[in-house]
Amino acid sequence: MKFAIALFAPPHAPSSRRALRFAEAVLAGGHEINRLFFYQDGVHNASGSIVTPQDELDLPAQWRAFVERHKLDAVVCIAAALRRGVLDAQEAQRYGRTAIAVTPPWELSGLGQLHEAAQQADRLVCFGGV
Amino acid sequence: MKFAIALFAPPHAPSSRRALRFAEAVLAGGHEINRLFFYQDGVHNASGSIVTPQDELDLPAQWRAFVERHKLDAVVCIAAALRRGVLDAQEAQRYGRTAIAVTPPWELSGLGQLHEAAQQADRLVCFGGV
Amino acid sequence: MTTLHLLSQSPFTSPLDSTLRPLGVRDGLLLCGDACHALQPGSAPLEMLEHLPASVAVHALEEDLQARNLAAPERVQVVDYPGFVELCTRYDKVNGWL
Amino acid sequence: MTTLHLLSQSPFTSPLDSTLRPLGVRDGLLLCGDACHALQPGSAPLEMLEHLPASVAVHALEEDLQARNLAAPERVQVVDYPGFVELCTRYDKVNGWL
Amino acid sequence: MAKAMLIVSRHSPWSGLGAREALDIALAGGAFELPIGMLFLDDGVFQLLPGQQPAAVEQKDLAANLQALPLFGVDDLYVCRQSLRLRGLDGQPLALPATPLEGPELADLFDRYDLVITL
Amino acid sequence: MAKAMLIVSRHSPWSGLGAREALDIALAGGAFELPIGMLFLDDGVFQLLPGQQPAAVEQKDLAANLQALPLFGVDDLYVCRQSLRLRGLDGQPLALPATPLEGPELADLFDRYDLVITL
Repeated sequence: MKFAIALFAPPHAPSSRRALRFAEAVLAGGHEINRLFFYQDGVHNASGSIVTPQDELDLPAQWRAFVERHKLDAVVCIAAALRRGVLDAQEAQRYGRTAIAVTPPWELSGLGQLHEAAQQADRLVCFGGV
Repeated sequence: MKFAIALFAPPHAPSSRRALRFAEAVLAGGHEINRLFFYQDGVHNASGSIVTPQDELDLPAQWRAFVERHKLDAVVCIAAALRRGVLDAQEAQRYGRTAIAVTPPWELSGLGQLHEAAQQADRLVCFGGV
Repeated sequence: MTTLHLLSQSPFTSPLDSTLRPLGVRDGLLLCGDACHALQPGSAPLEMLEHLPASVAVHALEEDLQARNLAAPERVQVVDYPGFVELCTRYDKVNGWL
Repeated sequence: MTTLHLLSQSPFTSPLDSTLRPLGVRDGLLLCGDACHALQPGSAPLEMLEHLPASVAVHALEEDLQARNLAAPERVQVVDYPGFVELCTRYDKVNGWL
Repeated sequence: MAKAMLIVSRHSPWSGLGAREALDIALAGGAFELPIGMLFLDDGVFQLLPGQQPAAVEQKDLAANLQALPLFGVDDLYVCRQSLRLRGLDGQPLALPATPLEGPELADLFDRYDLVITL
Repeated sequence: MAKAMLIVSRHSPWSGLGAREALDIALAGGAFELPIGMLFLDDGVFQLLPGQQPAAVEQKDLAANLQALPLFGVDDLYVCRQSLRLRGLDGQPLALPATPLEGPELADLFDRYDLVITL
């Protein structure tokens, strides 16, 4: 089956780790992930700026490794990311900010990408809250 | 009276604006603010990376203007800020990150600053939640 | 040491009872944000507030009532930000329920 | 179109009733995170779960039970992540209650 | 044929970005001419009240965006009647023509949609 | 004389950073030899349960930090009995010697402190 996975919670919420372990199990089970979509506070999972204490799980790093290893389509909602200060090079330049937190393979894009993924997948699974 | 004001919520939570309007009223009423302390998701209020839509209230910009105008002592909890990717130049360098979101007059420091402010103030007022 | 308790969460998502439990008879309450919805006539939270001892002063932040098109019942005193600051000086300490 | 409902909030801070209201008789429930505390013996949430129609399958995520030192009552099926994925394929859609 | 998505909006218009970010999903779906329904549940029902003055708390008017829903082809609006009742709002006029649903009707509503997002 | 601070911890150890960040305020206060009390309220009472296995969800052990409280001079630990009762936990053994308090005793507790922080 084809899964679209959406994440709405920040890295320190347990649902971020749950979404990642679920996504891993989807691929391990022989299924496909057509897109990851990070919305609301979930956009922080794509941030390269987060510094996790050494003895704790580094979710943004684990997400990045997962996306790179499996060459996944990984989209961060651009409107949600701007409001939360999670910018890529292009948006930082556009708005005159210096801090670049999002780099490829993450891509900033619009909510149309969430709908497209949901339409094309067999299942949409959203993670959020705690 | 001397007020210590702590903020635990992100800019998009109404309590951030409430804290700012309260702080303004404290000074307008002839009182003093001995320190602002941003903790938990409140650290995002000190971020220079947040891009607010033009027709909405830009809380991080308003906080900065307020702190600069009144030359306030404004502290961001360093541990909370690191976990949330809100770094100043020194921490960015220490952890090999490029994105600098916090610049003076904001200062990253420890929880001791919250206790010190609370001990020395006549009132500690904490804002958070929604 | 009296306490001014700030409430900002909706009483429908974050039930009032555990925040009212530690309330002392000389304490005060200030409703702001979605906590103002506790003043909705005919709702259970309003009934809880009306059962507080008469010695507990209940206040609400004016702008939050206006935004929500809510009216304050008789026992509730409406304050603006200067009034909010003044309330903080009147009680020995302030507790913000997040 | 059956639905698998994911619950992760504590039933004590985020009451269960509004999440159980839209539950259809052929729907399923997966408790994860703090929602697993609904399985605490002697609590009101467990009673609510036990009153669900027998046709509603109730599951709980194994790691969250382990972390909390909780046991699953008889009607609750314990799943790991592969089981979680399999559940998603078994229902027509998945609804995550945030 | 496009799948129909139900968006369940549970947040008050005053509690941060939740209500707006749920609405944005609906408007984006409408812009792509997808079949979208919206259910206002729990504190989400506060979004439907008339006479709000967001300017009093320096906030943008969410009501304007809500009014845009039909223009984007999002006509299927529902509200949980029990949520209204608990808030003392049952029978009050609403700013949008949302159909009030009781418990079993909510289950039927979920049943009719291919996709659900709850925010 | 230093003011005494009551820290009210309302979050489950599993719901994100709330429990840890409340505890960090207590430990920082203890390190500065300030008089600190902690009240576990609502889902905060879950922090006191024995037999937890945070490794099962790849989480650091909060219990270790809680055990450090007395070492930092934080001995005044309280738990809301009604919160325990609602969770079916009243009378269960706790991992820390926290004094259970009923409603009116909670008001007395607040009364005794100069400062309160609720997280």
